Amino acid sequence: MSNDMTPDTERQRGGMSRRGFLQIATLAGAAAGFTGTLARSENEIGYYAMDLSDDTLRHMLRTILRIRWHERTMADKMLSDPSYRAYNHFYAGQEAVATGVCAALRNDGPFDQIDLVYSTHRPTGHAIAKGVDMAKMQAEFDFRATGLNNGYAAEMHISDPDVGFIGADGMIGPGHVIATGSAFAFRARGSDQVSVVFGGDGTYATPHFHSALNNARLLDLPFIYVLENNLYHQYAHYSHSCPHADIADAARAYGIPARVVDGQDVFQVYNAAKEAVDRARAGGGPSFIEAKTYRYYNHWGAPGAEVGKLGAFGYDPLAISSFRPERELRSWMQRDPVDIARATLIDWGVMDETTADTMETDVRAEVDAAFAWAAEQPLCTPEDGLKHVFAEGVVAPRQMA
Amino acid sequence: MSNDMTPDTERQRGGMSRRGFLQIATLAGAAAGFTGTLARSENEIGYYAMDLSDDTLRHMLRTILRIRWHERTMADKMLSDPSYRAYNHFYAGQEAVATGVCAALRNDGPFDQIDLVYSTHRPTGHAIAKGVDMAKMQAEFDFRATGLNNGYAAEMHISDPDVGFIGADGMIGPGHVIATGSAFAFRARGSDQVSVVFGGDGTYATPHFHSALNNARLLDLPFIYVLENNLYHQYAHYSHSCPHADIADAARAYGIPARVVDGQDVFQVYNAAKEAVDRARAGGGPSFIEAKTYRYYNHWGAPGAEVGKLGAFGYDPLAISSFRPERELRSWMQRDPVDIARATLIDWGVMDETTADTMETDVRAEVDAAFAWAAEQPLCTPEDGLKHVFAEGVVAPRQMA
Amino acid sequence: MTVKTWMYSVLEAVQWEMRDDPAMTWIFELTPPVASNPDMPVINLETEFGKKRVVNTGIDENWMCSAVLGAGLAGSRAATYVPYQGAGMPFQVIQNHAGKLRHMTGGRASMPVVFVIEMTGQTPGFAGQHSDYEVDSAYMHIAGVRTVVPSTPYDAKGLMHAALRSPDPVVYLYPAGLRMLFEEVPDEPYEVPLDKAAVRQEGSDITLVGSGAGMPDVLGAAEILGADGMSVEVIDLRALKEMDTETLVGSVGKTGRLLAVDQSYYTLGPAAEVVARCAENVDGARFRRIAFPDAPPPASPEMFNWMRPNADGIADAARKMV
Amino acid sequence: MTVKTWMYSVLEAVQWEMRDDPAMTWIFELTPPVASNPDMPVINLETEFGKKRVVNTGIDENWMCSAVLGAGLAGSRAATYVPYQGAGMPFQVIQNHAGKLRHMTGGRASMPVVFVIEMTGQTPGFAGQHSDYEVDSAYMHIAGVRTVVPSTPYDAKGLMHAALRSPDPVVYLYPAGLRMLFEEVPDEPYEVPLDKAAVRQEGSDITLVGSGAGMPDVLGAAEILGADGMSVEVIDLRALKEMDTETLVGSVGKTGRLLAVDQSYYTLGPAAEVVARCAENVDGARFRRIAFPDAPPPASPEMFNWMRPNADGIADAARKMV
Ligand SMILES: Cc1ncc(C[n+]2csc(CCOP(=O)(O)OP(=O)(O)O)c2C)c(N)n1
Ligand SMILES: Cc1ncc(C[n+]2csc(CCOP(=O)(O)OP(=O)(O)O)c2C)c(N)n1
Ligand SMILES: [Mg+2]
Ligand SMILES: [Mg+2]
Repeated sequence: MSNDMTPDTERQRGGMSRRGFLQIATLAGAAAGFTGTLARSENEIGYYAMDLSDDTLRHMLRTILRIRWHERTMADKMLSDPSYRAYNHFYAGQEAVATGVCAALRNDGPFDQIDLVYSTHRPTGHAIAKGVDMAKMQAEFDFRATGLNNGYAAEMHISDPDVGFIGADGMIGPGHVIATGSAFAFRARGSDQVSVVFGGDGTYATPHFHSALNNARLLDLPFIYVLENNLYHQYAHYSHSCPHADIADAARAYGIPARVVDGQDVFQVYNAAKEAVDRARAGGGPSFIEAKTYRYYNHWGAPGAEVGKLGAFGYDPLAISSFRPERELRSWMQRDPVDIARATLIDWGVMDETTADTMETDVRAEVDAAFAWAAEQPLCTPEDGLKHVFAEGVVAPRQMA
Repeated sequence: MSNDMTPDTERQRGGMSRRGFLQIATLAGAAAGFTGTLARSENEIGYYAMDLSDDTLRHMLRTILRIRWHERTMADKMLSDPSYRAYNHFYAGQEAVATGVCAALRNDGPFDQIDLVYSTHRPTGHAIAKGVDMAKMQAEFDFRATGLNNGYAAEMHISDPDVGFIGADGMIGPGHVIATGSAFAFRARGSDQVSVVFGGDGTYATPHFHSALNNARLLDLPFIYVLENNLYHQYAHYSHSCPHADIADAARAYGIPARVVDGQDVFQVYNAAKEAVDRARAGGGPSFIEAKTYRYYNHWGAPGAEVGKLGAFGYDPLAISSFRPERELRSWMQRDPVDIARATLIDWGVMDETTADTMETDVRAEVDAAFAWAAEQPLCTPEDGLKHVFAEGVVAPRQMA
Repeated sequence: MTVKTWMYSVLEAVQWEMRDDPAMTWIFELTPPVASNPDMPVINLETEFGKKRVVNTGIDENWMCSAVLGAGLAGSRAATYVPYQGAGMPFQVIQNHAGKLRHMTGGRASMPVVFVIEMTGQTPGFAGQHSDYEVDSAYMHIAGVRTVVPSTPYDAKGLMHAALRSPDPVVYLYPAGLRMLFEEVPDEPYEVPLDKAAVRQEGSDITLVGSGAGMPDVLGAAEILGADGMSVEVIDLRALKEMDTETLVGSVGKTGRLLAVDQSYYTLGPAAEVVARCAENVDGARFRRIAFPDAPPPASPEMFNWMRPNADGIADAARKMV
Repeated sequence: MTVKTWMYSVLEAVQWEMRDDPAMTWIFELTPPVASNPDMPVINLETEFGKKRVVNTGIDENWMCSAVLGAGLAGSRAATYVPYQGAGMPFQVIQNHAGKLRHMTGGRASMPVVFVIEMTGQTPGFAGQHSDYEVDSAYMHIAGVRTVVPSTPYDAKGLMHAALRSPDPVVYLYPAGLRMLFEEVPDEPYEVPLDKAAVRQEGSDITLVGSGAGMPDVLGAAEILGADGMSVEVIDLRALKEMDTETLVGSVGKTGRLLAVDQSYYTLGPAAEVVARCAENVDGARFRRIAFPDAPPPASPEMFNWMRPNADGIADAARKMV
């Protein structure tokens, strides 16, 4: 980001002029600096991010940092602490997507007024961005009795309805269809809530893709499909299962307004999300957002990673031909969502290098405290496995005579 | 059809000139005569029908007549003969679709060389067009031991692999996906066979629609999806479950070549099918054909019909708002596939009124004979119900001690 | 109290609950939620509650059940009626999502939803694919859903009220063959518990157990046997999951003989669980099952009718045990 | 004869059949069909047979199974490997199409196809949704498919040969937890029948019955009990459908005691059918089951490990019966 810093005194209001000018300069800088990457933008989206309060803008960077340092701390734990039991699917590299989308949602208030988010097998970023308590989430990852879901869920199934985080879903496909059902309920009861589902490029090929989009269109549901196209599902490039370069084209075929955004730039993501949320609340029906992005770690766990270093390199366990090349990963890491958000806010004069550094230091301390708290939490009581099958009572043990 | 009759002597060869001219004249006539109907054509398709031998052309009309009189005889039986046990889903009105498509297929020869057809809950027309024996089929409809499938199948499940008729399938959706599997096998074993599935407008909304088209495209399968858009599924207009006016647009979104044809005109249907079959045999992958058509009877059985009369009128059992208006039906019946095929062949000089009448008389006799034969066939032996669960042996009876 | 058909009784329950809760929704595919009954107002959910709450969809039963589940997770009560041809389509979402979400989230997911799943298999002429009795086992085996199957209009209404009010996802199996049964049914709402079998007749010589569409023949057999002088206890399972072990074991403990009847396939039909539970808990009793053979129902009425367990066959089997 | 892992043994069978039949195809989603074994050549089906016959697909398990079925109907042998997360997705097409087509067409449909369906549930930490043992019952209840579940590398290979050669559609359940077991396995092709249980150990005091991933604990229990001096007969079901009633009934007739074990849910797990068949055929014996409770497996290893039937729990239950 090569633009001069904006003095604090000059950036008080959310007016058009300065930020409007700056964002164009920023995008131009980004384009010059990162030609050749896959990320693209559609410049005709309204630049709503410029109207956000400084607090909100700072909160967005903070959220990105919280996700990032949670990721890195997990990776380091996995690699260095043999007593650490949690497994996980890393989100690092994609932070701007969850953050940009959730910044456009209603994340607190009574359950019948907040927006709902359906997440995936890679839920951490979505959860943090939606407002899930990090320490409780981490305790859940570590199977603790006082974790977010009392040890029943672990990473791939975390859920926190209090902040509208309906939850992770480890299956590819069904969650999208289920999410349209929430949108259906909102419309039926006359609520202006919105139902958002995150999904990877892998979701395109599922039969559920058609069901979710077709019914959302037919019934004009307040439903937003956020497709995080990180180019791969497990060990296969998405071109193996999808004939479209932009998966958004598939959504457009249903008559659903769709946007392709640079998933590394939180403000672009926000702009598209804001447009979609406004449309949904106004009764305009569904939207589709394809965020071009990349993940820095492998599909699952930390193979190929090193303690203290961001990203996992050179791991190709099955010598799969369509597996991602290391240089592709390195090229994407040049456009890091943390750097972009930070540089933009400094450029906009929302903060300076020092306050940005302080924020990062604070976040690291918060993350460390969350892990420390989680590690002290009690383990589960075996017999509790018989609870929560139904709303009331316990089921009978059957593993013993 | 207002063109002058062509003298027999002038229509010996399949050359370009005369038929080429005539077909344009015919279409123009059709368009003038039937403005306001939904059937449409895409005139840029090659007019391959003009190159067919007279025998083949006559065979096509004959097939249409055989389907039609089988339909009418069934309806009359159902309405007038209380001992008649068969139930059925009528195909009358759509005869040109099955006939035009199957005329472009390889329908005899060894099983590993013929083309395969997957049919629906409305299979009679497809079966007859593919070459299934009518008498045996009728015996099957009547649950006879010597029926096409020995009384196990009845109408919605008839099958005759000998002519490549894989069979009826009473479920909406799965058959399309299964049919891509046959195409997959052809490609894997280097065969030039083609796998064709017929489906209604109701199939669009199924999740299977996406699976079938996406995988056919990704793997470039020799697969043809013939969508008979008769505007309704059961009691709902297709616009209730589909956001496209032409469902073909949905196929195009996958990059699959798609045609919309007038399903009442067997030659137009043939032209599109021939193009698709040529493409598939040459390794060019899947095609989609949407035939705009209409059925003259209700979804199931003969309610609203009268003995000796074609079509069923004024039946709206559930007072469903989206149910078809009688005038819509009457309007479609103005463009009857029998009339269009007959008039065209007479116009082309392939036959004259007298030979056409004789053909119809012959067909009626054949159909009557088939029904008579079927009615004399033996009923099934109860214990045989325990056979054919597996390739060998019988399963145990369990309904008795 | 009015004489009502099954269909009317069920929709009466749905109508009552939808009037009571303006957020509740109903999704259907083929069968418009309309019922009429002599001396009663026509019930038409679509016209009464409007198309935002009562929706007719395309042919996508997996969407129907998934949508209802999503509505539940969003805090709205919701139900859907899946036609029998689509009975297997939503299996995965019910098994792996509806059934597991509450436990998997440590009790935080709420799913006040009902999956009404039509069952047929009773119609000679409708072969193989158009028979779906076998889904009872599929939906009974999985965890976290309550699976019930009524056999009388009274139960059909009471179980519908209970299902719609239950915070748990309920698979409500709907034997289409019983749709035109009628009997006196209260006009007011009432609940039939989701976890209790019904003792239809008390007796001491033998226990006959059946469910759903099999009950008319089980009761027919009891009548035949009663005329012979046998004292027959007849149990209607009603709840497949959680199965009412106590009632079953109590009865077999008393009679010492159990004949369990399924219209579904023999292998792993509900009767297998009935026999297994009783055999584990009552030593020394005699146990038999009769069921549809492990073969798809053929179209031919001659084959099909012979393969279906009927009152005579059941009575015969019972006689051989006593 | 070479010491081989389960994985290698299975792929050796597939490789042999694909070499033998140039039309045969294999469809996979996640797990590339690659296996290596000390002293043996690496098997890689994709590179050996090419991408027209061995296909990697998008995430659509229903397509995978449907495609294999369509290939079979077109006259080609075909198989697919469905990862455990997708185990429930193809239920409908296997239940209502693969299982019914032969009968429904009066024997005219041919379906020489194999659905390999991965099973897990053994991994503490993988909660709820990521456990799919329950599909064994779903695929065992339906008609017209043969459902088998191996528990040793030897059986895994022999059952794979038999499944691929069978004209019937076969659901081949693949317990992922056993994938790294190894033992001496012949290099040549051989078949293990699709309808025979294996008596793993003869004995006279009690019959223990298990299957698939449950077998290591059942055998562990037999060892514990043997050390106590009890004479234990151990049966591995192998074939869930058609279940080998004769071997089961013969054994229980001899021992007079049956303890059937499931890693799947208690209600309507395969053990229910084992108990029911034996109870119908052996009067006066004692019957017990132990199984996973009717609850989705929780993530916490503390809860999960306690809920899983293990060797000690099985031995304990057996002791109470003798
Ligand atoms: C129905 C189903 N089949 C298979 C899987 C196994 N699986 C887990 S994650 C994954 C890849 C998902 O890729 P994508 O949607 O692109 O998300 P990403 O991992 O890239 O975030 C697969 C195939 C699954 N979870 N569910
Ligand atoms: C999975 C499934 N759900 C529901 C049905 C019930 N059903 C039978 S035919 C039909 C309508 C099909 O309409 P369409 O595809 O347009 O064919 P058409 O009847 O017009 O020929 C429906 C819904 C079914 N057979 N399968
Ligand atoms: Mg991805
Ligand atoms: Mg139609």
